[in-house]
Amino acid sequence: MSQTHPEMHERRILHTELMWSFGVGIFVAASLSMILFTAFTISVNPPSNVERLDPKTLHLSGEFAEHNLGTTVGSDGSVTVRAIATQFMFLPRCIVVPANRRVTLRFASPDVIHGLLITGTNVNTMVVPGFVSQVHTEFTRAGDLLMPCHEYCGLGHSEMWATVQVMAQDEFKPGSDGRISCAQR
Amino acid sequence: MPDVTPSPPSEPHVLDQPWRMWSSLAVFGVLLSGILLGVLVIPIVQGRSVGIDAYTAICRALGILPGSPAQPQPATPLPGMPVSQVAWTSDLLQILARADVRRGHAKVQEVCVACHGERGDSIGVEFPHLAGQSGAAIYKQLFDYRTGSRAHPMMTDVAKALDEAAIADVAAYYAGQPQRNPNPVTLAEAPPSIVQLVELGDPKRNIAPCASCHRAGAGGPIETPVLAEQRAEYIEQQLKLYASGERRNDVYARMRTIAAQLTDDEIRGLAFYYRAGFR
Amino acid sequence: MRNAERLCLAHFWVAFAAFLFACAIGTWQMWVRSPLGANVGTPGQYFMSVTAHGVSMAYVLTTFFIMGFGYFVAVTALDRALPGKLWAWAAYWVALLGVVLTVIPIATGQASVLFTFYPPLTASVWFYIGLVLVVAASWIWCVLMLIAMTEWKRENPGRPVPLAMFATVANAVMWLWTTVGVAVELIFQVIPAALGLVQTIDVGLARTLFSWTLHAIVYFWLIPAYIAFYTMAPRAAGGRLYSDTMGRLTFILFLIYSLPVGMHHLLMDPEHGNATKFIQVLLTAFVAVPTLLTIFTITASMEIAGRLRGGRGTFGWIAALPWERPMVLATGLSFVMLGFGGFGGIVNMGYGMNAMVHNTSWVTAHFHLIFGGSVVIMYFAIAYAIWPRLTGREYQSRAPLRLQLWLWFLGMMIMTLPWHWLGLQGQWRRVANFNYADPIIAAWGPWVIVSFAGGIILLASAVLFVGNLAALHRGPALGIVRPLYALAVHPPLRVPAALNGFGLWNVLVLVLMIAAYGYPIAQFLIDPSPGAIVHRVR
Amino acid sequence: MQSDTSSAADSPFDAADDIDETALADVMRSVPLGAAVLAGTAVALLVLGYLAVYLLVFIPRGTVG
Repeated sequence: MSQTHPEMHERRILHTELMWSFGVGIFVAASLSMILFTAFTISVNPPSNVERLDPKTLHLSGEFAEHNLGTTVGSDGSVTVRAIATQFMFLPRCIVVPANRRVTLRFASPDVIHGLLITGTNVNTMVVPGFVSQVHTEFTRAGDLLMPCHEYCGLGHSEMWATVQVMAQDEFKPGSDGRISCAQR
Repeated sequence: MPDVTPSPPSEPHVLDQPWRMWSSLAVFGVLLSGILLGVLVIPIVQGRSVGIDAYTAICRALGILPGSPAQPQPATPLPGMPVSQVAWTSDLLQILARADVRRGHAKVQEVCVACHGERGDSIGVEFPHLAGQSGAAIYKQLFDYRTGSRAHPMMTDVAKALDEAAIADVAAYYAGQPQRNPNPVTLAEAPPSIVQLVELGDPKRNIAPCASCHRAGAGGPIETPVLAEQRAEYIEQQLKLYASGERRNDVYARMRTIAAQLTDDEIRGLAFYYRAGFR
Repeated sequence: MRNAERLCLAHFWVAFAAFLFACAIGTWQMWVRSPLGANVGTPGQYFMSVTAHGVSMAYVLTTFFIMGFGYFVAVTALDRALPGKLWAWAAYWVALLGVVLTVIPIATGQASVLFTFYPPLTASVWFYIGLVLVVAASWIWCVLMLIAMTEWKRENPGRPVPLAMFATVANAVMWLWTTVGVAVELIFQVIPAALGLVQTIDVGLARTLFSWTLHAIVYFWLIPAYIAFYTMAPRAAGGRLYSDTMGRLTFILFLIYSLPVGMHHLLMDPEHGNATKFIQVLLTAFVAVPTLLTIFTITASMEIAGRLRGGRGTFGWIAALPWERPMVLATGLSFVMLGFGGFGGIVNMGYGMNAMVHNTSWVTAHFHLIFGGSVVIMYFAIAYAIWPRLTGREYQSRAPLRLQLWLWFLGMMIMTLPWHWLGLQGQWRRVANFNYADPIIAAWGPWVIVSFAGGIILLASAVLFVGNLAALHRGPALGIVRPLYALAVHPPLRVPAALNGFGLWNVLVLVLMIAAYGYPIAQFLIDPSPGAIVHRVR
Repeated sequence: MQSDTSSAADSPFDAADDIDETALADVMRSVPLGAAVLAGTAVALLVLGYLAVYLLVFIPRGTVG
């Protein structure tokens, strides 16, 4: 082989590759440790709530019957939003939520796969028929946000969106039955 | 030119031993740390910060129990009256698929022919055409009349007199009838704003294109009726009933939401568009 | 080339025809969703176009290019005739039939379910049967690659398999592993639904099975680009491959870590808990390792070439590289796009951070940069490098080739960089027409037009690419044939069996798949989730 | 068709190139430094970018889970 003894070369190459692999290890550790750090300290998870619900009888009389939809404030002050993602609209079309307060949003689909995100927030989930999708979040700023369906659900997918009204604490006044709907603007 | 003759290889398995050992160790190590963190450490740590015990947190993380390992689960509200009792299940769709058209034809002659006609061309302006209508659509409306989800001075009693099999047979019979298929008025006659509403919908008002559900094979909801060649007066009347909320047997208020946002001339334009037989 | 030229050319021309068609409709889509094309085209046309763009780019361009390139490597790297050439032609015609069967339903609007089929939306059964035929044909290709390598190893006991062939067989083994997911989903769930044998479909299981294929398929597309990085770029730049061992290790790491990670496409799905999602996110972090090894090893190889050509100082070698050669230019541009696309990828896989970008234009930017950018530009470079061997003709001038590569790079950057910004704003995917009256969406309008401009440049580049190849068929006769594959600084004399075959690695993949996908799939077999009514698209 | 093997002695894979060994040997003395610096800065930028987006864009958008 080459005049200078090859062993020196070959081992040196593997040595540099090993050093580089060590650097790659730091890269992997950095990305994973940030994930673990926020998972431990502020419980950052992807929204995962494995709760099965038959999409075919969703509209009959359970949690997601038509009159149960919308924002309700429980006796313990917990805010829960229930909405349906169906072919080509969300029901309710306008969802009202309080700012700077823990909110639980629950979605279900009676027909095909949908998905949703609320612009500018970390609310993002798929809505799969057969399951209830649940997202816990806190809205940091008041204002109107857009909640489009971001998963292809048929020819009307582009027109499927809802509005989210984030109300300041003082405006957010639920009725006697704990229910509240969007302010007409 | 260095000759690259292969020198005699040392026994391969000796050379291979470290590779086999180290790679398996590395892969299992990575896998084990993933399982340990994902299944045990993260759920327990997250659960403790919110007062969820370790067992529940782990079950929630594995998907055995509903809920997030890091958040309390909300209470479910009380049940109530549905807007329609029809639930499309595979055995219901089997019933519709295997409905007996001959029995349906007999029942039609006995009950429906007076208003809807033998082949589904209705005799009066206030009765809808049923020729070539989707079987599922007819089934759902008859079922809703029977359960009172939809009310009509005559249809409620007619539907109550039919049992479920008869409803399926009648639906299958009319679905099999060919539509009158007059030559559709050319698109030029339909005002462009109406054609756009049918083809593109109106993203501003959150209105999906009519065709995205009502065109055959669009993949929309199962009970979507065929509108082509329907009576204009009937379409107009039903859209107005939806808009006022008087008719409310559309599951999840799909039509009530859309109809409430249509202007009167849009409703009239759509009615004439579909009467002309456009798909 | 032991008369395998027609076989390779046949595959490449189908691949690049589908590519050109898909580029054209991709640009049309960019126009229709921009403010310039508001209210142009109906949703039916738009989603038909999105399905055709996806199927052409993801299933036709890739599968045909990879099969053709595999045959080329098997013949030239092993320097022996292709075993079972009749089988290869049979596979070609089966795959072509599959493409025709898939395209007809798409063109007649009976398959607007996009290339990732969203059950319970169900297309015409021919759409799925066509895709199954394409996959079945690619299985024949995998077997031929395995046979070629085993026969060569029997004829050359103890000698290391040439790196190009080793990588091609790694790709074939990975492809056999990963197509199990989509094959099971199509054959047992979607095709029965399309035939009307069943009225409901278990959507949770369908999405999990598809995710099994969804990640390794993108590495199936990516490996030919890496074969070019490792075995062609160093030679083209006038240098040597820095380390052959690292090359083998990279392709083994791809085989191991691209399979048990598919569920990072389901991070926002309600059918799996956090535990299985975290396990697959941790394994996904390791799928970045081979790419990071590659950028070092190939940059080092380029440094060797640059210094041999007189480059001085820490970065002097960069300027000294022969950038006028297409393979070298493509490698450089590909690495730049790999950097941006890779950044998009590590944000996607950030466990909870996926909630910020899932199904937004950020994801579209990621896979256009990685696949559409760094992989497809290497497809161009590979085509330019081997076309003279296939046609026996030489380029008159390499300027149009370089222009085409630059146009593709610029077009891709202009199209995808705005998408990152729009993705963070919440611009969601697959929208036929945006409601530009909404203030939030109106702010996106100008950026969508910028992306559209990028799309036009890409279309121009695609047309120029096919033109360059067609022109070469009439070029002057080929003079001397320069060797194609790179030599390593230390050509491996003997290599441990682990780095010369896939027995050990298949065992490790089996263990990883059971650990990563065992429970997620078993939960649906033990207790199926409530079925969703099939919605047929006709 | 043009035979691909320029010389019969070895397969095309090991076809020699016109790099002379001594030039290669002294180039190899300083080779991976440039690559390590270039690739190293690229990876460092990636990691810093990832951490920046995680902390400055993702976290302020509110909790998720």
